[in-house]
Amino acid sequence: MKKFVSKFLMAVLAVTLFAVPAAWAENIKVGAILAVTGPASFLGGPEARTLEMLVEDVNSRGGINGNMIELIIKDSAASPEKAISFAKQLIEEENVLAIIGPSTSGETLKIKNICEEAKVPLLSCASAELIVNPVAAYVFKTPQNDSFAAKKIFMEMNKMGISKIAVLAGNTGFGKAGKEQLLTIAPEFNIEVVEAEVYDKSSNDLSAVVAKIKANKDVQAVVNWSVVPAQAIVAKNMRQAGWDVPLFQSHGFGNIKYVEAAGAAAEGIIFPAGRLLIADSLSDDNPQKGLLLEYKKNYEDKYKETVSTFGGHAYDAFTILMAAIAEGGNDRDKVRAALEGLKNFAGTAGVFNFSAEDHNGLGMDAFQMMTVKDGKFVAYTGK
Amino acid sequence: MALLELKQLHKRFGGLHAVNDVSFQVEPGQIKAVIGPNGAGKTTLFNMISGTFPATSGNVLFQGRELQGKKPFQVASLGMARTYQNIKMFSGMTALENVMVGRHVQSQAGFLASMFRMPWTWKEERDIRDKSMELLTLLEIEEHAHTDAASLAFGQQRAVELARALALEPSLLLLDEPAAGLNIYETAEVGRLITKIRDLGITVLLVEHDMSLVMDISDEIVVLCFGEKIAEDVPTAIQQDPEVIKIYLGEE
Amino acid sequence: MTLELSIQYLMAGITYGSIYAIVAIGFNIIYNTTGIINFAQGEFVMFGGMIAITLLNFMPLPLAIFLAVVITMFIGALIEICFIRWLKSPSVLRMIIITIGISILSREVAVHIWGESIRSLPYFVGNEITSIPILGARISPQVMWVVLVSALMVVCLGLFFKTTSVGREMRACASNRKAATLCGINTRNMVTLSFVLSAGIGALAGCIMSPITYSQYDMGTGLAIKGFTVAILGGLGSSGGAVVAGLLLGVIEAFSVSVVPLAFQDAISIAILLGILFIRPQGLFGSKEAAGLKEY
Amino acid sequence: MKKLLSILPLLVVVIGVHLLTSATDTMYYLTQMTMSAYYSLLIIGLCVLMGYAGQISLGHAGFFAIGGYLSAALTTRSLIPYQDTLPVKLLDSAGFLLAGQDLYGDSLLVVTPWAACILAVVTAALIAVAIGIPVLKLKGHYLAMATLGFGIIIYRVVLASEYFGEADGISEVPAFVLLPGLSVSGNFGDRVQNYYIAWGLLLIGMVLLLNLMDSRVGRALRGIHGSEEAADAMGVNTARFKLQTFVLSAVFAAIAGVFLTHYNGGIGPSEAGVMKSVRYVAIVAVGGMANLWGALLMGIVLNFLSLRGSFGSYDDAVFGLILILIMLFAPNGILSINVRYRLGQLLGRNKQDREGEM
Repeated sequence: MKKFVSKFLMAVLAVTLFAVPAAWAENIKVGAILAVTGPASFLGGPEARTLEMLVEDVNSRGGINGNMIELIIKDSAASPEKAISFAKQLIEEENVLAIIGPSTSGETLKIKNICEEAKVPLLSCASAELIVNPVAAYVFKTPQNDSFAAKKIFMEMNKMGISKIAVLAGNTGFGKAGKEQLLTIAPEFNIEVVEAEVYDKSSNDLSAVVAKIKANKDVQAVVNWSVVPAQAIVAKNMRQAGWDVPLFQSHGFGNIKYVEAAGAAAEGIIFPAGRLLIADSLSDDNPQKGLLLEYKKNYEDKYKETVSTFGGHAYDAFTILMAAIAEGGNDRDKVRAALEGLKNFAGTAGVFNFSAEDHNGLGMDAFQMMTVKDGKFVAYTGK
Repeated sequence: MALLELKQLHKRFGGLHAVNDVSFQVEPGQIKAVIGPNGAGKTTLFNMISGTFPATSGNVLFQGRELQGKKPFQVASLGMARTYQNIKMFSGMTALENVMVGRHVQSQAGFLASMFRMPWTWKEERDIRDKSMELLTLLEIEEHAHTDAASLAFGQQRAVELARALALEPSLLLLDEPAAGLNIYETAEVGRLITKIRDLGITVLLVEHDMSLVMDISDEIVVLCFGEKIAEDVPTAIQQDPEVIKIYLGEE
Repeated sequence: MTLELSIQYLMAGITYGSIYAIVAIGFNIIYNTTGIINFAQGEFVMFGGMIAITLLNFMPLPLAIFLAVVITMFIGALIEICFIRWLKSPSVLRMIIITIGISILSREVAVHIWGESIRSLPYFVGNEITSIPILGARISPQVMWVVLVSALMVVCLGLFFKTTSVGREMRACASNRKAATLCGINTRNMVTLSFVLSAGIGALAGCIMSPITYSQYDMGTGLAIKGFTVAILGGLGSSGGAVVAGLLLGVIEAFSVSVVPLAFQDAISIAILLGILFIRPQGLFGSKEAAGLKEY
Repeated sequence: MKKLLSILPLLVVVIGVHLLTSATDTMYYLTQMTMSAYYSLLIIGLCVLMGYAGQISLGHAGFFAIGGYLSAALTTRSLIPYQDTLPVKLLDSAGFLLAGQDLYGDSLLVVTPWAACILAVVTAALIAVAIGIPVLKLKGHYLAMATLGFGIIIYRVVLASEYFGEADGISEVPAFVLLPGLSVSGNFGDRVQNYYIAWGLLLIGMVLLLNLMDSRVGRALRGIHGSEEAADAMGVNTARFKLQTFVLSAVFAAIAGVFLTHYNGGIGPSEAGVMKSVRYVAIVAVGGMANLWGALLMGIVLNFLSLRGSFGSYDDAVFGLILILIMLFAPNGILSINVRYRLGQLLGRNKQDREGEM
């Protein structure tokens, strides 16, 4: 009997001990819709892992202003219909403060209106400019604008004296948006797109299409705009065909696995990307350097895989949201206002400066031209 | 005019002449039987008449109309019904429903009319049900009307199949070995049924193995051997025919 | 079109074509002994590649490939024994759905073991940029490996089925299962064997193609669809048909790039295949009877 | 009439779910119930094709996509550049066009949702006829491959066409005003009416199909499934009936596509994917093939769970497992598991009287 009483008392004590802090602080629910599985899992996977790591980290440090963050990740498998269902679920059922994701443009565009109607801030990890142009009050995105990447590439081409190019793109939302930007912006830089092809996201050999564009003797350089693994195949097939025109890639190349996959063929690829990939070699006064190194170290220690810019988009979305929560608390409208007012916020993709007109907040300087040397990303410094 | 007329009907499978220039006629109101040893080409003959597969050459005239090139469902809608040696029940349907399918050509309701239950289909549906029930009663299996057809006894399935064929209101009924697998009592019963059907004014052409049945009920008999017609006559004459005896009893 | 370009297209076509043909032959082996289409065939290819890549950390390439093939064969046997063997006369649709289920599960198992990222075996000879010039076109040596190993596989399978007693017993099963049982052949073991065999050739294909196409947990579905298409086009059960149809599909795909945008490649090639199927419903080399026999 | 009565309990359940969720403040469940209802509409149509007419189709997501994509494109893509072409003029004179504004405030000329819906469904039906005539001559695996091929072609076309938005699909699809005050849209305020629109449509579909099955046509179809040769000999034009059923199921799929697209406010290529088609076929099989109620039940349950993300990243794995388990242990579908019989067996009684039913 005595034993029972003492056990009972200990149980009561334990419950009260745990319950008290919970009663003081309020949990803040944040939703995330990510393509953890399915055809865009190479985006959603690192994104989900990044978020899990960050939430753990924030909560272990006592949360934001004493409020614990409760993260609910929904795996949409890159299907818009699931994303729609999950968005409604998160908003109404879970009553989340904000939603991070989705991973792809198609999904984001589908739930844009839902978040707008429900007045729930959405921080997309997809890059299409349509997401923030026209600006919707509650919709933000963290990846850099495709048009800036395209301009960076074209500026580099102008320097190199290239005027006729071929464009290859993967058939994903990322590829589609990039191809459109390339085609629209090219004339501004006096560049002519003489060949344009779209390949399947699960292509496993592109030697035929490479042969086709190679046969066009006008082509002076190739731009491959894609986020899928198949982009490594383009590099290989070009080099195997003995074709050594410059190959430009998009910021979707920012994953060392693609370099490994392309092996020797990756050498010399030129592409714009956020500075995460070359964090080590940044100068110490760079505002991004500290967080980049920290993210890279934490992620690589925890998951035993190399960090990619994709996970970085989720990192930015999360840290930006946390900053806004620190200011606005658990209130959707205040958080939204705080997001819009965020200035000089260093993230993995660049330094964000949001405003009422700009819900991406990144400028051209977010990109750095890079290249691959000895299987590693290094800053590109011209020939 | 003959109800059914076969003219030089011929079927070749590769090098095998399964049916070799067979000609005969079936008069209205007759029970006519086709007999012959295994592999004589009886079922092949049936399949050509009912349109299951085309003849290599020759013609089939039904009520004066050319059947060559017509599909089975077209032949059926002209008023020719058939049964199978290995009963082909519609599994998963009750006996009554099986017979109701037989009313297909006698009714009209299409997809839309059926889906929306147009008022005019109500009467049609009732008629189909009543007529089918009548037939089951005629064949004395009405108590099994609502049983899954595939679970009925063999003899009962035969009766359902027969009722289904009759539901078509055919002018010619083709029966492929109606007594196959039945004992002598059931066989006699089938014989009685066939005569009953003839008395309803339906011409019957049957293929059969069972000699006693054929001799009992047929008005005329055609004998096939290795695809060729070797005799055609009334039963009593066939019984006397030396060539037929030779085939069936072997040479003495 | 220049000769150089034509050869480049042709070689690209032959590369895809050989892979399709091998997957289709995997389908055929199982189809012949069981009458079912194993939609998990693509997963055998995936397992082959993935396992070899993992093993490569511990042993030299040839041994890794050999072991990967053996392990995948074991997986094939396991699948047959767990899911197929004890079913009594299952309907074709039931089997199709079970194999689709197996395919989905295998993919899920793979993603939890290996993650979603792409991996690949190293090039057997040279590296990513090595190429051999052929009449002005340039071909990766790995392409030669794919084509040669595929051809070798077809020849070996032919010999296996024609000359060995096990092979002959499997063919007996294929032509008439009941009769084979009556002749004392253990048809159940033959079915298991057919799974083992097709898992093995799938895995080998997965290894030789890995340097070119990479290996990823979800590569199986696409391959299964292409392989199935090719098996049907060639006429189910006909290995010769599979080879011809596979090469045909590969070459059509490669050359179609020159006339239609690449994005429409699959739509065009499949439309052509459907067109052929409408004219010859039994496939290029299938018999009419076989096409009608197996119904749902 | 009897069949109409059999649908009544379902109607009670539908209303009950609404009342229950509203009483427990869990109305958000209605969102996924609505979406599942549309998918189930496709599934019961496919059930008739597969279970009753015995024809497999691995391309039904294609018809769903034709409905959804055409309706979405027609109601969002501006026709102003083609204003002077004959078809647009015809549409205009028929009163099928609507002026509006796009995201950026530019003026827009689009087709009204009603007209778009009709155009989309009619197109799906015509494509079904054109595809069905050659395809339905094939049998078994050959038929499976041909329908699969059709599905792939549709998927590739929507993924490669700028008109259909390539990988992004089509967003900003407007609400479909059925009647004044009654519209198909995903707005939070319209949730209850959309729940009833979806389930109303599904109930109507169910009644129509149950009617069909218990009619001259239905018996002929079941006959074809039982023995095609015998049905043929009974005067059933098997080829025509198969084709008509194919078209019917395509129309069901297209209608589901149109409505769900307006409800979701958009559609993406994943709706046209091969895995979707496979999923539909599998759900029909799990429901018991020739069992409309089984198909309906599994359609609702599996889609509901999947759309709610109940299994997280294991969605596909759980689905695969369900497929295998049901096909291994209850090949005649989930409803064939005779619960009372099994219970009786466990309790060791009424063994005799139930044996016959199995």
